[in-house]
Amino acid sequence: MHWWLPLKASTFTGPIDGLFLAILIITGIAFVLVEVGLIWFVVKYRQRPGRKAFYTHGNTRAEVIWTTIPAVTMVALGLVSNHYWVQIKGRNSIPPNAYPIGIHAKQFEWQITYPGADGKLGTGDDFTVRNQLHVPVGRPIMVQLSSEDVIHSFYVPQFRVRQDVVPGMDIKAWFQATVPGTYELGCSQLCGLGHYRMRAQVFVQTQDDYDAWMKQAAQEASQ
Amino acid sequence: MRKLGAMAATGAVLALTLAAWTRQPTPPAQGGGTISGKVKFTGTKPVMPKIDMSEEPKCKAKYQGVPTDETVVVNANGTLANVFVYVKSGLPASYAAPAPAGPVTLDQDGCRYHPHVLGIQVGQALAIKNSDGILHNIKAKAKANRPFNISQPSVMTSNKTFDKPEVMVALECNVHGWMHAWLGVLPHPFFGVSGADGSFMLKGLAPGTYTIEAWHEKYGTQTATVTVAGSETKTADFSFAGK
Amino acid sequence: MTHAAATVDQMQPPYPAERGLDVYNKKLGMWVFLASEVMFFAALIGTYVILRFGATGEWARPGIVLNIKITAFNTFLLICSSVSMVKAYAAIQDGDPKKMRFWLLMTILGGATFVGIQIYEYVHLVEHGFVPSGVREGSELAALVANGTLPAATMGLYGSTFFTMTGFHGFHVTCGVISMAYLYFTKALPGKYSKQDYGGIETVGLYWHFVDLVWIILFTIVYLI
Amino acid sequence: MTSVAATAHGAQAHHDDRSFVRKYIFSTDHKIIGIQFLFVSLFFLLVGGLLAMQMRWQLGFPGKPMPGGGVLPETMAPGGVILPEYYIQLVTMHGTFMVFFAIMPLLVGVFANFLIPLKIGTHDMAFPRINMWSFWTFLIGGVVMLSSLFVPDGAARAGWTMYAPLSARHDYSGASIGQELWSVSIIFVGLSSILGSLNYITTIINNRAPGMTWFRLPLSVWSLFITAILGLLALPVLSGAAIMLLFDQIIGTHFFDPAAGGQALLWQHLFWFFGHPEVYILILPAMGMVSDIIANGSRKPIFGYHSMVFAIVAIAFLGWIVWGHHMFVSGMNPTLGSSFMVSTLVIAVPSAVKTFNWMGTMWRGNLRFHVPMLHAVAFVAMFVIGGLSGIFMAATPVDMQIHDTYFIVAHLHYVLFGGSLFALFGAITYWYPKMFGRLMSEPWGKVHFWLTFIFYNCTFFPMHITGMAGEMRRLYDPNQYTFLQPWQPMRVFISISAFLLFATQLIFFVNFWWSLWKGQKAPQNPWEDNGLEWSLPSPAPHGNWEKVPTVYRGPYEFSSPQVAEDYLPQYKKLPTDREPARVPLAGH
Repeated sequence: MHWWLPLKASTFTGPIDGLFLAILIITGIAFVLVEVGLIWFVVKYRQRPGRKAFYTHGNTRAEVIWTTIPAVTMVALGLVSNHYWVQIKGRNSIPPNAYPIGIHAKQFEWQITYPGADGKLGTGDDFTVRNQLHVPVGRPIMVQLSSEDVIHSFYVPQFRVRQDVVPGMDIKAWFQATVPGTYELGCSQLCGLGHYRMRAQVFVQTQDDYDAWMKQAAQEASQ
Repeated sequence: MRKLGAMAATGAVLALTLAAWTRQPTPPAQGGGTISGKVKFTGTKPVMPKIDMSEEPKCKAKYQGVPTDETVVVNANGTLANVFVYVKSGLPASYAAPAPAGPVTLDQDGCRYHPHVLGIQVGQALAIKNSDGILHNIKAKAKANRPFNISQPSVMTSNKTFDKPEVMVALECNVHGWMHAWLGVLPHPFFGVSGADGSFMLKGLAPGTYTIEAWHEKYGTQTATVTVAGSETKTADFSFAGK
Repeated sequence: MTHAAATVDQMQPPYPAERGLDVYNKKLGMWVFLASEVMFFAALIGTYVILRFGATGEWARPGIVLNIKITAFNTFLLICSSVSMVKAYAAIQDGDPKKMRFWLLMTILGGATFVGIQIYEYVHLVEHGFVPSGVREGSELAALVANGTLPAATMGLYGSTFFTMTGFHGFHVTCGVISMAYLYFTKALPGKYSKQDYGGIETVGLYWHFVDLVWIILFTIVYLI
Repeated sequence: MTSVAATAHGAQAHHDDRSFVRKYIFSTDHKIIGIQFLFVSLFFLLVGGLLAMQMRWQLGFPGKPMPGGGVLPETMAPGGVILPEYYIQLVTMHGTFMVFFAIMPLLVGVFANFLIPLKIGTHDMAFPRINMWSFWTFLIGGVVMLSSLFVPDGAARAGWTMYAPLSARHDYSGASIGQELWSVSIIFVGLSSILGSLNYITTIINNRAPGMTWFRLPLSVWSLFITAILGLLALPVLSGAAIMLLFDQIIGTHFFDPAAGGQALLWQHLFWFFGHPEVYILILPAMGMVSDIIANGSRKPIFGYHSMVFAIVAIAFLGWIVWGHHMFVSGMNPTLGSSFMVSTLVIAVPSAVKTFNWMGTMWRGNLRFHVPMLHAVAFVAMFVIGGLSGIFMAATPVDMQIHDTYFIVAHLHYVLFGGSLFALFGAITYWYPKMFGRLMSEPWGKVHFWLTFIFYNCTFFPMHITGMAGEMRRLYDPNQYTFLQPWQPMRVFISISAFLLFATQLIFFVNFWWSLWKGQKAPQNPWEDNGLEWSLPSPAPHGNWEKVPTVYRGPYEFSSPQVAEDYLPQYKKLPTDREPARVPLAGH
């Protein structure tokens, strides 16, 4: 059990985890302020006989302060978030050299199409494997997502990447894995009664291992 | 002749009722004519794709080699298995058969359906069994009947019945995309599926002229007309050509 | 006193209260209700706009499937019924219940005719093969789809949006006709409206003008563009 | 004229000779309608809770037969073991019942009806009969929704958000009639809400008592007014969407079916265009009532009344332009995501203002911890957690990781349970005497409060942690994923806490029923409050006042130096007060 965000295994983990931590600190301060304040008031100003409360309708300066501070913080947070958002999901965020992999989601499986030896999708040497996503490490991967039936969602927690797969739309997402290993790809959008079983293995391999695997898989697929 | 047929039919109905009443799962109308035959296969045998069951170790362990798809199963003697043969027309309009009491079992074992093609009577129970103990869902893409989509997360049996004749109802498991089965729902018991030797048999037919149809999931349908008199056995062979 | 209280109760709470608006409850309520109706039709029309302009294929040109002439007449009729509604309202404001009854009746007839023509149009369209799911197989329009006069890809959306939007408008017109007929027989005929009390006419009139306005928008975007 | 009509009304109040059916069943009295809403929606709250318990059983003890589950039919739970298709029905129906049939009617149906006329000083709603219809359409919707659990193939299976095309096509979901009944029921709920809203808005604008100016309205009325506007404008969009969904299911239209040219995201846009204002419908009235209770419990005027009002208005306004934050990873244009992120973050500001103002109200107060006050303080403490956790998912990059995980589940329950439900328990206890003439038991109320507070946090706080670890929502059995298997002990802990939480709620229900007959008789003003409703006997009579009171001041004049006691009702005339200028009646 890892009581934090999952293992960091892609280039997105830096900005996303950093932002998460930053928000946690900001909200943590607000949280402590409010909860400690509440407990303090509850104890200090509890009813005592013969005492009357302080009669006031407010204090404009205090209100201006506690309106401005959250407002400034939120706008700043928005700007910082947007900076990373554009890098991760923005229209032109996909690196031009990204390696394409086609992912077709259907109830309840992932059909993953590899570009074959030529590195391009839509050519004759493409082949499709069910529920197994192999990716080379350290290289931007562009997944082209399509759906057969309902909305699914492509989610690898260790990569911090999530993208809904919407029928009728061709959606591209990208990520770059940094740590070789085996992970799980899950569907995170309710897609029917087998939703919880819509799972695939993700294998992050070195380029050599990946190439070897692809050669073998392509051969098996062509049989 | 027609009168005779009607009488025979009435007799059959009576026998059927009796059989149902005594809860005999055996084919109801004993005696009568029989149509039997073989389904031959010509041409080149298509290569069926291999199924990668590595994500379901429980299923994979049930096979010695690598299991393949069951869309076309050609037997060793050059016949075609999994062909559904049934009486399409020729039964008197008044013909009615009560559903047998016993269920027809469809087993999910080793992430495959057993049998791959099966027939059932209207109103008869279909016992859908999960022997694998892993999640299967059973989606029946029925058109005339109520479609259903149920799941079985563990070893269990679910029962379903069909109200209307329908040839064929496609069954599939969406968790394991390769799992398909075909179900023929008929208002009478005169149907069969070609087995490991490619033969089928329709028993207990009253005298008359029948159109029988052979259905295969890939190669489509073929029909033949057979006239049966008395308790004779008539032969009707079919032949499907590989494409 | 009792009588006076009864008439006043129609429009006003029994006590003078500090008022936010110089509008009696019924009328204010209708305005508020119409705001909600605006959102309802906005959802339907918004859907139409998104589906039509977001569609990958071309959209069927209106003249092929729909009979624009008869609907143009229908539009004219509905506008006329709005005018007659104004006439009825003006008449009762002037304290002429007889004239008001006449114009109210004209409005009801106009609305009823509109619904009648719309039903005729629907029957006609369905006969030709235009249905909410698109084009019925084997129909006259299916042949037009087959020869490329109508775009096959978007006919389903065309049918969906057309019948939903015009159908719900027709439903609103029907409700309007029923409420006006109800007011006609329970209030106008027994002479319960007067120069001092015509809240019902004004309120139902508001609704009627709204329905009319929606139709003008629908006619423009569905039949003309 | 005034005096004569007043007598007429007085007669009605004292010699109430309406039949039982007119009085309690087909009543047009706003208080009876509010109480009808109360009984029905408390029932649905219990139903929603029961559904949640079954979900928690499956998550805590997957594949084990549920105690008492044997009564369920084979199609739901053979041998008491919940099936995946039943589980997603539970997910769907729990959300649907809680949002549309429990929280929303409890806040709006009950308290808008009961409080608005009493607090603004009028005899009834502007349109009592429409008000009655608002209740009956709601009840029809509820019965239809409940019945959908028992039709062949069971209830709807696409989550309470009903994402198309899973919801639009039966062959995708496996549900059939239940899916259609969901749409039908929602259309009824929409109608009910619209009828209610137009009544509340008209009543508040037009029927306020003399002297009840806009800025003398209690914050509960302000929030209910703004909520009514949100409901009025949001529900028709949902109704329109539900109608289109229903048409997709039964007459073969293709609005949401991409296989035939429709657009899947269209449903999400329509749903969330309704759905985000709906979120504020579910919290604003709670904020308003909590403001009333906190001022009362603190014996202090509310801190920054005007900024509280503006905060409500600001939240309601911003609520219309944030719906896209539910769709950051849906494939929506990422540039739109940026603008929705900014508007979403900005909406945290008015919420922060409200929180600080509540604290300001308690500051230097003389705090009385009656049961409603306990709930109100807990509301502030818990709403803060729910509000702050919302900032995580508002930041689009972080949302990539936590969207559709249990982090979201934790967030929404902190807002809806920790927020709305705590406020509701407080509000029900607070206005119970005015509804039924008796007080709810104070000791049992405190036991209920403390146990709820503890088990509630044990249930929902750990969900933040499993959500961070990546546990997705709506999974029948998360153990299918190896990285979620180590969290099973946590799921067991959450489930046990949830069972205890549910058991604790039974204390509330028993207290509620027991007090109806055996509770202590309530005095006219048990909480020593300033609102107009406390000028009436408990329970408030039919027609409310013989003559509506005149309002001389705002609703929060606690501990005013003008009087010896620490409260000064709005209707109490001091020698220095002048009669308010009467605006002449609107003429024709």
